[in-house]
Amino acid sequence: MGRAVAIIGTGQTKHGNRREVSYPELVREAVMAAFEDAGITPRDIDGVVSGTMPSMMEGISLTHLSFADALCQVGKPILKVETCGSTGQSLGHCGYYWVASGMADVVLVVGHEKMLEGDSQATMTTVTDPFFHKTFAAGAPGVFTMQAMEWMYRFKVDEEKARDAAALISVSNHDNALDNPYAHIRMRITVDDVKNAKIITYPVRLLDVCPNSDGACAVIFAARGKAEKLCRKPAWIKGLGFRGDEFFYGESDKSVWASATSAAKEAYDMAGIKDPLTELDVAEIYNPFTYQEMIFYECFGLCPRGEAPDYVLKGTFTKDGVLPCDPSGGTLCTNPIGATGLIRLAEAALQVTGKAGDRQVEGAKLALSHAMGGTDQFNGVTIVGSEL
Amino acid sequence: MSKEYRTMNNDVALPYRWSLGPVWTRFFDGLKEETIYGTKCLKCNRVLVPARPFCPACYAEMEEWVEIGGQGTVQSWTVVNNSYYGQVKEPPYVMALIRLDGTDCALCHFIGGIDVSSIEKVRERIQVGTRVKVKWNAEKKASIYDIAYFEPAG
Amino acid sequence: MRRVAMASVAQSSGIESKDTLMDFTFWVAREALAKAGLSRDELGCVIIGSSDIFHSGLSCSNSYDWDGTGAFMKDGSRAEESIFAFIYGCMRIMSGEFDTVLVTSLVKGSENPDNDTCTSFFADPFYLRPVGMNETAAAALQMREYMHRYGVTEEQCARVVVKNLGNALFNPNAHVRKRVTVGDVLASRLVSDPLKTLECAPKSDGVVSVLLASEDKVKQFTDRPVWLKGYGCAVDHFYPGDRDLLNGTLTTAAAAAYKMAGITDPQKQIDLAEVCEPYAFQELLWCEQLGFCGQGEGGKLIDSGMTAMDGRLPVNPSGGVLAMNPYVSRGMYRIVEAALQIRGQAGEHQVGKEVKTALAHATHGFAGQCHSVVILEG
Amino acid sequence: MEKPEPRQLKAEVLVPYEVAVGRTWSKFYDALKNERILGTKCGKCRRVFVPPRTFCPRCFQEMEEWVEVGQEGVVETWVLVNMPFYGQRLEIPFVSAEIRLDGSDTGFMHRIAGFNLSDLALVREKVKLGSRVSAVWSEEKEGCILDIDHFKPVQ
Repeated sequence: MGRAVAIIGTGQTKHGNRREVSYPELVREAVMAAFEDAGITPRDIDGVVSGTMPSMMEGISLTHLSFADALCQVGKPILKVETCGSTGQSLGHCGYYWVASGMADVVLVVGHEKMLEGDSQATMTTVTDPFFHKTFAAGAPGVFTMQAMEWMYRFKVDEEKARDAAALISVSNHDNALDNPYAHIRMRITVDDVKNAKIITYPVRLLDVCPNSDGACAVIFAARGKAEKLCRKPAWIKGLGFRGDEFFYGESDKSVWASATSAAKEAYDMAGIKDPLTELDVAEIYNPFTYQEMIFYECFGLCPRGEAPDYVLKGTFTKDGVLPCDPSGGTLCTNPIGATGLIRLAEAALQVTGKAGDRQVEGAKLALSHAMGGTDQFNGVTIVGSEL
Repeated sequence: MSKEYRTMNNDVALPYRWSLGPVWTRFFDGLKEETIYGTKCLKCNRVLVPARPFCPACYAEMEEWVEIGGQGTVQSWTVVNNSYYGQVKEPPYVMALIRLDGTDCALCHFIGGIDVSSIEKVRERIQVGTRVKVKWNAEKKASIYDIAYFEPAG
Repeated sequence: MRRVAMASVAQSSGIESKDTLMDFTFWVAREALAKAGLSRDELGCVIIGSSDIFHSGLSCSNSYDWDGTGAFMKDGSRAEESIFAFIYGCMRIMSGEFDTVLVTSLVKGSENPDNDTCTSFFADPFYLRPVGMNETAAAALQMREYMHRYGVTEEQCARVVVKNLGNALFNPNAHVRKRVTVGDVLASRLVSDPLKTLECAPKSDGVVSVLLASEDKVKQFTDRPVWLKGYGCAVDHFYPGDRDLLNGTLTTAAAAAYKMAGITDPQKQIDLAEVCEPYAFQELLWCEQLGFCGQGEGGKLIDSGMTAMDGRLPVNPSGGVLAMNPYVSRGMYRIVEAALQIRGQAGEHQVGKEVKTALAHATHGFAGQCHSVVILEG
Repeated sequence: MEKPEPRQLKAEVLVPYEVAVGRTWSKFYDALKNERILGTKCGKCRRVFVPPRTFCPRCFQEMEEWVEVGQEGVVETWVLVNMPFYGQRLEIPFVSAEIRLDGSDTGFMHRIAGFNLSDLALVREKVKLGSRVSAVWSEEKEGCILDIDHFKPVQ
């Protein structure tokens, strides 16, 4: 095993429509916040991992080149890592392995997106192949809807019950976002608002789906030995996992979703977690879409297959439930996509170090963070804890 | 299809709205008024052009604005003679790094107002160290093209 | 720190392939596994080196690349450049979490628009892009300064082409294989003065795979492992006008790699180098910054014959990037070629001298904005 | 000097690619011209893939056996797309679906049509998970995915 690795600082921009600043300025805002949080200077950094979802979103290729100045890391290695929507988790994983390998002591990890500069759904279709799928591409909501339909059919989930549970998830995420000063969408909504919102892709409605946001997130990783010196309360990386299905959507069973299930299992095994529902104190699940959040609960072993709506309706995953999920308001309220997965990790780290402000889950010691990418193809999980 | 084996065209086209931010908005507004703005770093005292929100070396905000004159020296230049998809200008044309008087970096722009029909003719007018001055476009759109090109000053 | 070894390598030719990118990738990745006798089921994880849309037409290309690289249900990731992917693979072994990692980098230049079109998308949309910045234009500006400041001649730059394309005649995978003279180079069509056509790298296809293994595991796969000894990378300022184009960050990247590898005198301790020279003069400039000769002495270096195939420090015996330029994977081609030389398996372009320590270098960005250096040892 | 309102620069970017179809997918397209749907079968896991694949991503070996699959299949999942976006290839509304063709082991993505797609109630009545659909061929064929114009519900 490699060296133990901890998160010693995080920084986020205010997420939302940030048309008043240029992309490099947005990145710098998150990086400056992370330096301030960690109490270190840019000189203390040995290397950088940086990434967006795709370059096509903003029409600028290999952004580590144009952001070298904004990251304040000229003369250092800047590795660009990307895996679609799961980019944020993949960035964190690279930061972890870099430090664990012993080749660097302190690594700055930055995820960023200015989704409102491009056309997000048109960009998503450029993930599909030109031979077979591009013609029928339905954007992200279309993919998520197909998966939800398959899941309901497979487990004979009552459509009305799923609808009620999904609406409750939306309401509780929106409520949570009101406690998060960085969140994009901050408004109080009701179950009826969700159920009466405009249909996007049947049965999915507007309030079931995340927004497009501009935003960036920076997380600083440090090796054991250095981490405790630099930071009074580091968040230790306890486990991580990443898996990908086949490229062609139709080749794997998305209702049981092997990549999500195995990625979580890999992380649990490394962290020594056997019963995640009781052992975890908080989870930051990547939830661009309400129905999909329920599939994640099942894949992550938080409830039996097909029973997520029942658990949701009992309040298992609300802020005062057995396992609070997305006290930050989640992806559903904030989605600068290349940063989103890293925001999940940053929020998990804030929770286990007691720094989450109004969104703090009391006494949280062990937290799961997650992101998903591709046309339902990739899942990445990172677990952080307050104890080494 | 241009190839002897089977291919498909896959054209990727997308629309963008790129944010200039306050500093570059002001820089381009300056061009519209025929003024080139740089910013000065109060830490390292360098003047950079185009204006920057922060100093790339010191990472500090660059809040002091400096008006730059339209004259400078050619640091390097090239006659672009090849064609590629999406090229900004019909070749041949001259691109150059120009160190404007009173600045501490080079600005990249075109050199014009000279005969570019042969490399020899360009060499007669342009060398490393040649003095050049800005030539403004009559029609301005608050973009980098408000500067039409730089031309020999002598 | 755990040691990392290259257990097996595989590479495609640089010539235009009629296969889909997915199939093209599969053949090479499978070959690397087969050479080591490792099945995909037993593989630890997969790292992909592939570009996003601007060098493939696919966003989030790890999606499309996943199957061909053998990554189904494996842990894995994708980096946007091949040496990034290679070193990330090494990190995974060094961390102790994995014993084997298959790193594959891929690109089909034949499917993409012009290199200059692709590299113009590195530029910001407000300032550099509208004035036509791309890697070729940046290199031309850099070459002019190089000749002006140090008196390096066009003939000396052309000699790099003569040497590298000459070497490529012995490399069956090379894309450009023809004998040229200094006269041919100087007479070739002007691309972006002072750069001539033959001084600019082509646009090639190329998939390259490396199986990395931990010290304990590598014995199972090969009796000739090649070890990672050093790594360094450094990125320069973005705007070319902010930089001294002749004094970039390669010096920093090389210093980091040398320090890690314990190299104090690169001229003596490095036996061979594979250097990324998409524009001929850059080989000379990079050799200076790698410490193979003094500052401004790159011209003399090529004249001395030291970097020739039979020289004291052969540079690019494979023919380099001038002979084959799969943009995204070209860095890992340098690593693989250096490793083959160490193993004595480079075939017809195997150098005469014994190679124990070799250097591989990659660069991308305007006038070498980002440099990576890897030191390998037998 | 007063601070101007920060602006945005609007532009379109077009990047052209020309991609190889390769032998496997060329053969699939050619068969479509003759109103046949072909798949490949993995010699190890015995699964049949439509569209065909040169290699099995799980077994990581070449697939050499070609099979013709049925022109009818079962709807594995579907979505009504009523959301326009830049560069969309089909006119909205359209129904995208994963269809498991008889004799194959994978979902095949295509569209379901042939009735009024603007009527949500009608769509829900006609398209159901687990229901059967059959291929409707285009009259003019070019060797592309739309040689199958759409799939229609089987009564």
